[in-house]
Amino acid sequence: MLPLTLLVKAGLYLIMAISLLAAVASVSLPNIFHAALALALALLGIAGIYLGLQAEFVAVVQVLIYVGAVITLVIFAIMLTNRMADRSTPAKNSLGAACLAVAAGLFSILVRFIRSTPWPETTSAPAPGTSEIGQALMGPYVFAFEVISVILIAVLIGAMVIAKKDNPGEDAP
Amino acid sequence: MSPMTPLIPFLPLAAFAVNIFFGRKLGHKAAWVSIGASTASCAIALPLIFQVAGGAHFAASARWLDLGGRGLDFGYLLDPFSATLLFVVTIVGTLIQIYSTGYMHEDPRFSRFFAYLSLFMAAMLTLVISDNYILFFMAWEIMGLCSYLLIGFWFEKDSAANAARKAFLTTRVGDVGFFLGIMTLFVAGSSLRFEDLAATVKAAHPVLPAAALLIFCGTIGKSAQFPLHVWLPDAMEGPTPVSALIHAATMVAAGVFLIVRSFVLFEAYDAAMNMVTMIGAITAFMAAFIALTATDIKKVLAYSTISQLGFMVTALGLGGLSAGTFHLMTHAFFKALLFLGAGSVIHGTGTQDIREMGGLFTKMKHTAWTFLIGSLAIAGVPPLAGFWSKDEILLTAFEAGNFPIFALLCLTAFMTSFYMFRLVFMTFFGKARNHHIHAHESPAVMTGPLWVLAIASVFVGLPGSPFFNHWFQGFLHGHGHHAVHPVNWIVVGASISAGLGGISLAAVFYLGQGGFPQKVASAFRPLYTLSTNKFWFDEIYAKFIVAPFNGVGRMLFSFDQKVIDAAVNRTGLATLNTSAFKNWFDKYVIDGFVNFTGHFTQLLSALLRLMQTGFVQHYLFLIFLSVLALMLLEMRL
Amino acid sequence: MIFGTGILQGLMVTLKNFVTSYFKAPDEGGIFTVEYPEKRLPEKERFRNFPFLLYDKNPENLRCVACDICAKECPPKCIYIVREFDKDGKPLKRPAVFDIDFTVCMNCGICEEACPFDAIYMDHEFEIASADRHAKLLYHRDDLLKSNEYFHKIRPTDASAIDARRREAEEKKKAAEAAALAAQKAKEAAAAQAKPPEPPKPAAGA
Amino acid sequence: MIPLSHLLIFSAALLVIGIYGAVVRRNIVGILLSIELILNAAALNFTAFSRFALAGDQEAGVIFTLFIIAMAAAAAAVGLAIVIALFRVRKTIMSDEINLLKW
Amino acid sequence: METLDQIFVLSKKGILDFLGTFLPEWVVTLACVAITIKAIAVLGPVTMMYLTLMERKVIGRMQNRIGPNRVGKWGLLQPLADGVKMLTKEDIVPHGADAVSHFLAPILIVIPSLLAFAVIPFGRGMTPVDLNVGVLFFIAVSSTTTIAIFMASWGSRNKFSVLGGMRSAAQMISYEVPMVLSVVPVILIAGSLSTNDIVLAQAGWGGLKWFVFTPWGFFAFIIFFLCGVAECNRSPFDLPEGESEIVAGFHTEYSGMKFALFYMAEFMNSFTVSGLAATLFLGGWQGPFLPSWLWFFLKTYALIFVMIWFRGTLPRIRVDQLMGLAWKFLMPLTLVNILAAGLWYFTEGAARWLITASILAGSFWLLTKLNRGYTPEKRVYLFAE
Repeated sequence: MLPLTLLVKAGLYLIMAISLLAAVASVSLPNIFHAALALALALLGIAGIYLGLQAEFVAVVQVLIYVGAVITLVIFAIMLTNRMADRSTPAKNSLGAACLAVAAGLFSILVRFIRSTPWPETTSAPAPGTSEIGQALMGPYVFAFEVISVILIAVLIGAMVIAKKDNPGEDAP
Repeated sequence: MSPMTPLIPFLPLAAFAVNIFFGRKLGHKAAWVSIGASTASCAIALPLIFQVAGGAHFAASARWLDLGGRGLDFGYLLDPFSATLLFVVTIVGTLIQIYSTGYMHEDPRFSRFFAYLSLFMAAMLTLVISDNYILFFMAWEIMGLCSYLLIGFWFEKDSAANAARKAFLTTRVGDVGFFLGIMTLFVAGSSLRFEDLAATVKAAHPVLPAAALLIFCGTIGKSAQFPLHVWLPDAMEGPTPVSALIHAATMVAAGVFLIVRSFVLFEAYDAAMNMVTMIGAITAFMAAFIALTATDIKKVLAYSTISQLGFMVTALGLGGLSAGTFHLMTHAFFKALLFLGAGSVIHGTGTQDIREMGGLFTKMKHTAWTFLIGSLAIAGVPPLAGFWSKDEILLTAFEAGNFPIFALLCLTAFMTSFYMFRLVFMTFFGKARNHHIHAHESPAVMTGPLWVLAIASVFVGLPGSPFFNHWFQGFLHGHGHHAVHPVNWIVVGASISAGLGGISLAAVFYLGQGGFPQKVASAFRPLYTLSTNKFWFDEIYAKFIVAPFNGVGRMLFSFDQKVIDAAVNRTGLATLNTSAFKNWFDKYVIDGFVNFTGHFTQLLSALLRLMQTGFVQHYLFLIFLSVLALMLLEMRL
Repeated sequence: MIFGTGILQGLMVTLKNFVTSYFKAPDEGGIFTVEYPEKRLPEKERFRNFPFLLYDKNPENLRCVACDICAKECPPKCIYIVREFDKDGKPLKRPAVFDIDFTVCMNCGICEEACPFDAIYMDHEFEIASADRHAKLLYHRDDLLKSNEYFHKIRPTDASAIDARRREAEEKKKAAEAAALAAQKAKEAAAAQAKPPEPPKPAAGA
Repeated sequence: MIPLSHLLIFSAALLVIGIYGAVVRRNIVGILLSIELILNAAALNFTAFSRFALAGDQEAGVIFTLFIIAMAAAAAAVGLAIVIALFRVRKTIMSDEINLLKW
Repeated sequence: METLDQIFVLSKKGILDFLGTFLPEWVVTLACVAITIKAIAVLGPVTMMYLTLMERKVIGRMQNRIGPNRVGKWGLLQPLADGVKMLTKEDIVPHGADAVSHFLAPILIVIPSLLAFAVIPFGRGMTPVDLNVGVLFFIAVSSTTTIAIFMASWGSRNKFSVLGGMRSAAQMISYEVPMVLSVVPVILIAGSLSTNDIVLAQAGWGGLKWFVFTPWGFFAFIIFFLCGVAECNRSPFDLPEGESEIVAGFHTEYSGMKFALFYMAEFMNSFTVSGLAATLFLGGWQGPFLPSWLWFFLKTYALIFVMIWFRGTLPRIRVDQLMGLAWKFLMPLTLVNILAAGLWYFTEGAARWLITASILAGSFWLLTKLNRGYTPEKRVYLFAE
């Protein structure tokens, strides 16, 4: 079975590479629409990695929520706010180089830390299936679950109010 | 105790108030208001006078002011002296007010004239019935004010205004002396009441003679005696009824009345008595001498008043209290008559210069006749009042054994009758010298009072004459203890000869054709010029008193200007400079420092401000930068 | 009624229609589509397509006499007629050239009505599509000729009515000719008798 | 299975790219995208750790990832609502043009 | 019967054993995977082709006309003809269009629909990939189509297509919610997310155990099916391609093979949705006599027939009605349905039926009352009379 696991590992690394590329693309593409799509690809990649970690439920939820809802929302926003023919404006502002340096510095430090600490090599017992997650969600984490639902409702209403068309008082300057 | 007495002065005062405030509205009716008031007070006074004549004696006083331990009481005193004067003042005052309704008819300030007259009447009556020196002095001052107002009634004319001021100032000089006298009396004796005067004199305080003399200064000022007489001739600038009322009958008499009231004080000290006599004699002779050459009708009468007052003062100085008062009463009547007659002549002819008049006898019958009676009275022709009172004075002089004074008085009497008849002959007899004048008789309202006064000056002398065996003198001295002395024919003869002599000389001079006046004038040229120039008193005073006084004033003014103002200005300047410096210091040094701190913080904040660029991403970048820095720091440690 | 029952009724209608379409005869609600090339619908008689020229018995004696009325009347002007001349230039009552441009013709049938000689009628044939628009669809005289029998076949009622009318006219004409002939003879006879009438009078005054 | 360190490096890389994107991008929607990326990087770590954790309940990491995903969705929703409102008012969503809030 | 039923499974095993004889182990597993993929890759397009034909025939029949019968015996070769036509058609890319998204859109729309096949149990033991999160996987995959639609509409730089794209995205999102919630009662009762277990849960009694015969199951089935139809942008909910309004919605600018892909995706979606509906509510491949996969296909095609039937009869509904139906009618109904399923789970016998039926009927009646038809107030014409 060795080749299969090798295949899977190669696949995972491939997926990682792809999602990194997609991430870089989503950050650097001038056209915001393509950036969103690149992000979608990156997120799918991450979902793939979740699958790699045998966390199917999370992967599927990731796909469902992120790619299904959040990216759709982003694209909606892009469509509402972006002038279709608008290509001219530069995508990046003046902080390019400096930020790159900072980012690289940060990355190198993180990598040093990661490299230096001894991480457990093997994955632990069988991955938690959906039922275990459901049990835990309804068990010890039920309070967090309720809070999250309240927050989501609040966000739902808040977003609608903010984005509503005729907001009294807030007209063009 | 008659409660009505205070009303006597109060009614004219009320009239004064009414006239002053409602004068414009009343217009000519103002006259009736003041005449009504004076007749009312006269009606009140007459029964009281009769009671006093019957021996009654009214006095009442009320505490007015508390001065430390000693209080000041005001009240009224009705004794024979005040009764006589009350009698004179009320009657003469009312007649003159009736007369002036005619005289002042066209004057625009008609109501104000009568207001001043009423005020004067009120003051005179208060003086007459007052029982102490302070109230007396207050009335005295108000009279001074009224004389100023009335003399300067036509204040448009500069001469009237100057005359009013001159009158007021000269009388003020006298008043100062009078006031000092009152004060010394107050020092000497605690009470200022006339009745207590005898007690204070008895206490013989060393300062009393000085007090007497000082009080006599008041008389000199007010009754226009020798040194301070210059204001009376100029006072003729006022309307003639004023001169009649104030400068003939009443106000000038006040000075004499003062001596009468404080006779006890004067009697006690011979020096005072001699002083009084001397001043009186000199005034009488000097005034008469000037009157000889006076050409203005009112000036002649003014000088005659001065000389008659001199007569009264001399009488008082010689101890003739009753003689002085008797002459005061009689003189008030015929002098008022003469002045009103003169006023009627002026009213009729329009001029005051007797050289332009003449031959008015036929044109102004009533005035002429009354004027003649008045002249006869003053000259001392026997049946008339003048003779009796002057005779009394000569008698006292004779009995006092002071012959030089007696001779001087007789000469003055002679001169009086001379210049009076000179006046009469030049105005009424002979030919009209100025044909422009169309003299016309004055209306009835003026000639009426003239005739009343004429009659009075005929009969007022009788009570003091031997026929009534000197009832008036007895009345004054309170009957009983007064000795009736026999008629002294020498004095009578001297006085009659003086009077008739003067008349006949005047007739010779002015009725005859001899041109005698001019001859005598040229013969006695120096005397003549002396007389016409009124002894140059005005010039002397102007030179020796007014000028130096002004000089001193100017000197003081310049001193004030140069020294004091200079000092003040210099201090002002000094403070200005010091504040300028302080301002500079404050602005540049202290503010400088404050501004510096402000400026410095602004500079500093300008630097820090750069951080707040407003770009969200700059802040984000800053966060990550700091994270990186922290991590680096962490690693280093 | 409950929400949605309206929709169910609608659905039932279509379902019934779907099912019945297999069983019902075409006109009672079944499928009535005629699959055209294989099965055709009988043509209606008064259907008219492009015109055709009529000839009796053989193509030579066509009824058209090239009188050009139909060309004038044709609104889109798609008819072009040239008269035929015999050898020595004498015009004949036959069109040499009779072209109809089918791309222009709007088969309005005005030429049929205008033609006094019953020469031109509207045809039923519609399958004339061709690849070449210009050449193929410009029909010449010979292409247009069709026999009377064909006319009878496609438009029986009209054709018989027209033939009856023509036969009547024929007989009437024959009778007329006969009469004319008789009249002609009578007149010659009459003329022969009354030869010598007087000469014509001179012209009347101006 | 791939070693945990590789996963962590991968998520670190994602984080750094996200940071770079958030700071550098001019379009606000772009910034929101980068923020999504950062959140995902963190979520990935959680599952990774939960899978390689030797002891403790396995589900904690996974559940936390779910919560992060939920929160990220909420944040994105509000962020985009604001962006839309901003665009309606300012007609631009370039972050450097919205700089009123300065000294 | 057994062999007939398992014919496919056995054939596959036969092939694998054959390969196994000479190939290494891991190659065999790969082959197994490859075979399944091959099956799906074939099944997908073929179903799509014959669904197009079926649709045109059925709608024809409903409108009293025959439908395509020229190509092949009863028009059977028509799909091939369409296919050929699609291939030959010129493939136009609008000027200034976003080439990347224009090109990627059709691909990205087909992939999810193909992925959806992985989870559907075609027969006993014939579920291509038996994930234990099967249903959730299906829903996740169907939600990703939104992005493809956005790419298609945005990529073709055409106002109509953007409008269509926006509308379809909105429709899909708003119908995804009730669809997901309507599946929850099934999972609640079946106790597992994997499609196979759900089908097994409905076994017994010759079909009476199907969930559709339970009150909540019936409502859930109707809601799921309606949402499924909306999800595929079909029939009454085909607003995005509303020919009358916005030409052809987001695939206006597509022609040729790209357009064919869109069509394929749509039909495959409808197939998978009907398949899932069948598995979840109609007992999947459970059936008395016929082989399991036949039952499955029968049920699925029945549902597809219903979909076409909808297309034949119902008019296109307005956008606000579309949204209103989703948010104001289906959503609350599914929530009540979950409540009812919960109650069903905890109660027994007659009480179970009574409670759930009454709750659901009551809520249905109440919702219809609340959702009175929205009659827009009379339009006020500013300038016209």
